[in-house]
Amino acid sequence: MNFGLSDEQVLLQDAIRGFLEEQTPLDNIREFAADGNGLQANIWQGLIELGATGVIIPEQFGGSDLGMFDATVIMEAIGRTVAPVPYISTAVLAPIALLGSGSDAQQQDWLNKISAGDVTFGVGLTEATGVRRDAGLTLADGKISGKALFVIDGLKADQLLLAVGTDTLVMVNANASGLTRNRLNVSDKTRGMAELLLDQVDCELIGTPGSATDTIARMIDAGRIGLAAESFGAAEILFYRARDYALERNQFERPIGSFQSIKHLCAEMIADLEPCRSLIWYAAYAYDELPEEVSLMACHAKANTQEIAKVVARSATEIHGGMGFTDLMGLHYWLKRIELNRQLLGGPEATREAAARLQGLVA
Amino acid sequence: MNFGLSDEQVLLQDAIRGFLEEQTPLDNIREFAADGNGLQANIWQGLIELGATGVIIPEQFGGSDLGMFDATVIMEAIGRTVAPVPYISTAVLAPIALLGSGSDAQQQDWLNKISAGDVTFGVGLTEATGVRRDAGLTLADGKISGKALFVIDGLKADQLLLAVGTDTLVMVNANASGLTRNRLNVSDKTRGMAELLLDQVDCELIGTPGSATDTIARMIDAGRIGLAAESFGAAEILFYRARDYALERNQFERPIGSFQSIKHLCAEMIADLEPCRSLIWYAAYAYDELPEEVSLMACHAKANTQEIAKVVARSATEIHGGMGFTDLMGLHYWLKRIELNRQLLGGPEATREAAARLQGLVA
Amino acid sequence: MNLNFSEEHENFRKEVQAFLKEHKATAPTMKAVNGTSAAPTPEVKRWQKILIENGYTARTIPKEYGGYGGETDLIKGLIIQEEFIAADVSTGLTGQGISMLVPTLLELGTEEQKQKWVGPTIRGEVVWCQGYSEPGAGSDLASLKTKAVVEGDQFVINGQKIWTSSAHFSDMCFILVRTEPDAPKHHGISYLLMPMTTPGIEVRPLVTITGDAMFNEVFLTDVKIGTDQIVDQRGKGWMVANATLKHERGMIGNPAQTEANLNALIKLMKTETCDGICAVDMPVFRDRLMRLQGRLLGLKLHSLRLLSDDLNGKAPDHSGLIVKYSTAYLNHELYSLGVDVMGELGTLYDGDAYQSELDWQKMFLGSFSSIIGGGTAQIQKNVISERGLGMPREPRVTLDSKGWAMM
Amino acid sequence: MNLNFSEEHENFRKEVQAFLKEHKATAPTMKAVNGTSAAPTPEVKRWQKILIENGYTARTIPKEYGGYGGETDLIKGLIIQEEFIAADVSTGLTGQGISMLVPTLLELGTEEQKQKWVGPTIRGEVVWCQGYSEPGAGSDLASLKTKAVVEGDQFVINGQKIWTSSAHFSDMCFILVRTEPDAPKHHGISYLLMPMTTPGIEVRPLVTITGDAMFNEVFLTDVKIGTDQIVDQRGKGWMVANATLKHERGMIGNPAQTEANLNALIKLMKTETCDGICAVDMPVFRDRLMRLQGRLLGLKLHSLRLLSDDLNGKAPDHSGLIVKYSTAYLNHELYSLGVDVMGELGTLYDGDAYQSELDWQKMFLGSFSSIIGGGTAQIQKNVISERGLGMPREPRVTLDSKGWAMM
Repeated sequence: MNFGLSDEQVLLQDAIRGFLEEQTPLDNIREFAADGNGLQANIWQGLIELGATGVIIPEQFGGSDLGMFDATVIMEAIGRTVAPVPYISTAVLAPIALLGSGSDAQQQDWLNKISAGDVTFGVGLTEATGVRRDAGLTLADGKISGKALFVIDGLKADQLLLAVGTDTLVMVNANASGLTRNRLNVSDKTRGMAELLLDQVDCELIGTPGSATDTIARMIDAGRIGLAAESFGAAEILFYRARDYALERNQFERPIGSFQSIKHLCAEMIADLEPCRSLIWYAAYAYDELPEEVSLMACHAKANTQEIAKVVARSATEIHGGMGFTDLMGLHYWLKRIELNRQLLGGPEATREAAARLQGLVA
Repeated sequence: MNFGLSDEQVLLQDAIRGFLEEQTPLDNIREFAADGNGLQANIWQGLIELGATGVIIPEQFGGSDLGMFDATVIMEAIGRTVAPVPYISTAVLAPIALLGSGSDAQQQDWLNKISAGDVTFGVGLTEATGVRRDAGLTLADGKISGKALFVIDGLKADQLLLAVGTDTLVMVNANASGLTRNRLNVSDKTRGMAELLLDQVDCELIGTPGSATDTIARMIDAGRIGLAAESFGAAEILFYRARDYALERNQFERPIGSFQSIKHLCAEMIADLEPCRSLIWYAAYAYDELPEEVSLMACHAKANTQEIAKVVARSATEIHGGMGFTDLMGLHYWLKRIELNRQLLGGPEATREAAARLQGLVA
Repeated sequence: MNLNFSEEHENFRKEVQAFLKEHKATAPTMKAVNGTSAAPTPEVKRWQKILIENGYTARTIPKEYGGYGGETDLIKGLIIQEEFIAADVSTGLTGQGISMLVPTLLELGTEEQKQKWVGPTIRGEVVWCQGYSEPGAGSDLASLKTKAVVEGDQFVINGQKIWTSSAHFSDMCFILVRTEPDAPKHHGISYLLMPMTTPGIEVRPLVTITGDAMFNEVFLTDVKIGTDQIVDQRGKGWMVANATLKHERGMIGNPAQTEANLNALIKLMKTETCDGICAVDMPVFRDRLMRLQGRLLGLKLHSLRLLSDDLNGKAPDHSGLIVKYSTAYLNHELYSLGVDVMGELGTLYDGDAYQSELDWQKMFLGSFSSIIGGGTAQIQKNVISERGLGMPREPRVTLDSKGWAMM
Repeated sequence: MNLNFSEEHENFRKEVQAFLKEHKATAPTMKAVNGTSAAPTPEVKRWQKILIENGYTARTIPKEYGGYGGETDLIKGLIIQEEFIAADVSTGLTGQGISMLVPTLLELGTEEQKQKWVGPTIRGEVVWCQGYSEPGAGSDLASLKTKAVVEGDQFVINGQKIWTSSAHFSDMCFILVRTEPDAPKHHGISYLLMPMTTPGIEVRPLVTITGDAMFNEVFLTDVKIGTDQIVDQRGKGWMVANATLKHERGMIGNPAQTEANLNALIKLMKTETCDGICAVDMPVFRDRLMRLQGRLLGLKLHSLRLLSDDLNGKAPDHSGLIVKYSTAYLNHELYSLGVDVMGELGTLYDGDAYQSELDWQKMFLGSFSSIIGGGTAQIQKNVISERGLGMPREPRVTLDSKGWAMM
């Protein structure tokens, strides 16, 4: 029995973390945020070269067929570095969509491109996890119209995968006629979120209309696990930065980390945070091995991690004192990533309610 | 302007607190709890002699016609000493019922008796604030049948005031034929809570059937304010006992109150608790002077105070270490009073929902 | 309990209402007056002058120094606040010069200093910034290292300040510097008045979590000012600054503002939907809202009690010390709920088309500054427990590398 | 990630299941085995003997001392726990003698002590209580004052112990006493084995918040025991006790029990109503339930990871130190929710007719003992931050009357 990473997964983790850390000194993150596109070509290219885009894609389509657990290891590393890459959308959600509902030709075509790093995807699932304002899509005569809000990584993606209602998936080319793509000004500027306005836009169906309910549910499960992993990675970095700062920073002739208030705050943070690691790992493992458990675990992994990561981010900021909320320290990039992830694919209240529903506790 | 007690109210507070403190050394409280009736004759008699039972009763019925604010001062003192007296039921809820819906004869008869201390009341309002299990009363042909649960101070009371549904009030004599009165084994043994089983019991209507909706609402408002005041008094005692203990108790060659963890816990407790005083005072003042504000204030005073008092009670227990949950220290009598009050006339969730409803926020 | 005002005060309220009715139309906006990004415009200065003349700001500052010269009357102060907020009209400038320097000078300045600075400051003609915190001196402000050496009749100042809001458009800075390096740390500090135009001052904006530069860093290299530009004596600056900090405390924690935010939140929750369901119709959000309302009401009424206690001459206790701490977290949670009920839309800010009327994301991010600024929660809790509850001071110890106390 | 068991372990599981199938009917109830109010009955001792013979308890204790003599196998231990819990059958006695004294003797006792005490203790023939805490020595256990003076070949013990659960029916007590009053406090303590029948011992029940006397005070007046009744040497008792405390840590925080409680809570919420509405249909309660479930799952899987790390020889870090702290509060909140969903009925306890299947009020009240016992939250957080996170130790300072450190 081994609850945790295999030796190979440790190597993968080291490789991905090492590469991303090298690419993301604070000055670079500042540049990425100023750019605001959520897609840094050199980092993305590096991940492709490390094989990261193919981990859940079968070998026949150029992937390494490892599984969601490996993808989760990668997403945690992305959270640790707030790396601006469309990983969750392109390398996790799109392959799940294609493997779940795509035709043989679509799988052949797009999965190979994803493995090879020849395409990026934006994914719009808010139709299935919570419709806001006047968002909503309609499909008629093979054309799609309406508005898609909060398309993840959609700002610069080549292809856009969209849920129509909760049962239909379509793919739209980013250059399609009738498509307007607008930047959404989220406070986390390391992810390119988009609003899409569609007026009779050509689209490609992924599966037949009405047939993608299960696939969309799988995408939501995987997305929740991935967002939780990202937020966990970000929160863990914030925690250790705060602990380290507390040991370095002197006030009143002693390190502030020697004050019991700071020590105990750190103890509370790690006591809450550490179990999230196991919960996320298990949820990812369940995705790969225990399909009957995954949805519940994904809900709890996301809700629990997001609640805790939010408090950890606040506490880490507080331990840094005033410096904590300056751009000089840059903690806010991690905090904002956590805040954005909190809301994507269902906030904590919504995911807890989904967890209750899965257990038959909602009348 | 004076937000607080008048000079006369300070005198009243001193007199009631002084008397109750004298009567309730810990050894006495242990005896009262072993007895478990919630009515200690000598304490009750002392309160009567201090005029406490008549504070909201007009002078024409032997009262002093002071108001709810004064009654709240008394209930806070009762909470500070966990005194086993049927004050809230006899001196607050029963007069409100009689003044609101009683006939002239009923007012003349019972209010004079209450002022003079010649009668005690138990009050059952759970019909109007939340029906549990098979509780429920029916009124037919002037006889009352069914089950009343959680009749406050009902165990030893002479008269029982019961809400039938949310719009009718009846009074039953404790010795009436067909009435069975059972002790409810609540963990707070300083209050005599009763279950009543009624089989065709003679009753006296307070007002006509269906006419007491407003009166019952006023009783609930007053009850919530009074319970909040009691819990505030209990929590304030627990807080100061914990602070004082922390200054006395040495571990590691220093008072535990010099450790930042204990200091900060005390700071958090008082920061949360202190505003409750003003909220309760204002709610009581609103009862007397601002009828359009009272219900909302009563809900918030109870919900907010009960949530905070619960945490204060837990923290005070923790600061005392193991001794905190022994009968040697006796903190648990105050904690249990807080826990019981939390549930009476609507727990925090229910009272917050009631607050929302009052503002038109519930669809 | 008596929450009624006297006839004098009710009359005063009518006066204020009449004033507002007459002048509301010509008053500058709240944002124009209280924005922190530029010096007061002529229009704002004109408004400030009217307010002083009518005693609605600088009310208790003596006439001889340019104020209204009224007596201290907390109730009138309250009435002014209430009526101006109700009318959505600004009660005038609130910068650090007016709120902190002026009371300090009135208490400890020379007659010449009062004459020179009070009037122009309250009229908005001279804008001040505060030079207290340093990168290495935050919670432990007395450990500040910026030093001033006397050369002839000048102080020569070298060092760095941080969190200097409004430094980029201030005329003057009241600054703490170390003038007696050999004295114990609290006794080696002086309080100086430094023109921001003095050569050697470099102001760099300090970008924060909100993306805005509300604060600055100020670098000081051989900055020379006259030795007469000192308040009180050399080495007494810590005492002078504490007089100033005392004045600052009243500035923080405004329940009226929090109440306005709560009302905005209720409005938001009545309109914002998810899957067609209004936020206010989601019981879990509604319960969070009611929790916040309960806490707000507690703090609001607590503040009213504090005012009443002050009026009635009650000795202050812990009650006043809890307000900043509690208010900061309450606001933070209130903004968090605003973001949560908007879901993904709640992460949008700074003019995005999908925002609601208020920028909840930016208010949420900005609230870190209130939680930490003016003393972290840890410092606040020390103050509450030590000064308010009579618990022991934090021991001053030196630790070795393993964290053991060196005795 | 590999959560599968080896074939050997899957076979072992089948063995356990077969054992349980055969013996379940004759096993004593959980309460009979693990109740803390009386010494083991003959029936319980019979069951304990069967369990030892089959290696389901005392598994790794050498045969020569009366144990099963198996090798350490955490997975088999886990399988035993899982299967016995699933079958609702007790895994045997768990008193402080078995969980704390026996491992300590095996590590530090003489051959004679092991021969004399281990076998009878694990068979339930000798029941032990723990004599550590004193009224003045709780968090700071090393400040204990109960003293033992050597007179001839006897220790003469005087003092008082507290929190001595099972003292009223124990045969023996392992007790910490101060034997070297002039040594530094951690170096003056000895660990003795004291028969509870010795003259001079008075046991008084200590009533707690639940109304039960789960604990005792033990008063010791001129209690005389042989000088050979010592484990390890004089003055080494602190080290011996820490070896024991190390064994205690594994006892606290059982996610399987918490999970059983959560399942009971779900069942309760499906049946308990207010105004005819089920608790589970009240969204605010449901949300609280789901929060607790999320935290429980985290802790449960965290515990599984700890087991796996232990199996795979990973060096322990902070991860193991958080379990007691987190579990205690989680249980407390879980019981609180149980009380809240029952409303007024939730305040009833101890056999009241309106209670639900479980006594939520009593579990809630009893949970204070888990929060505080074995180290308050403050002590736990010190341990997590110091040992787990490498943060500085609490400085040892002496304060004067104003709370200033005496340096």
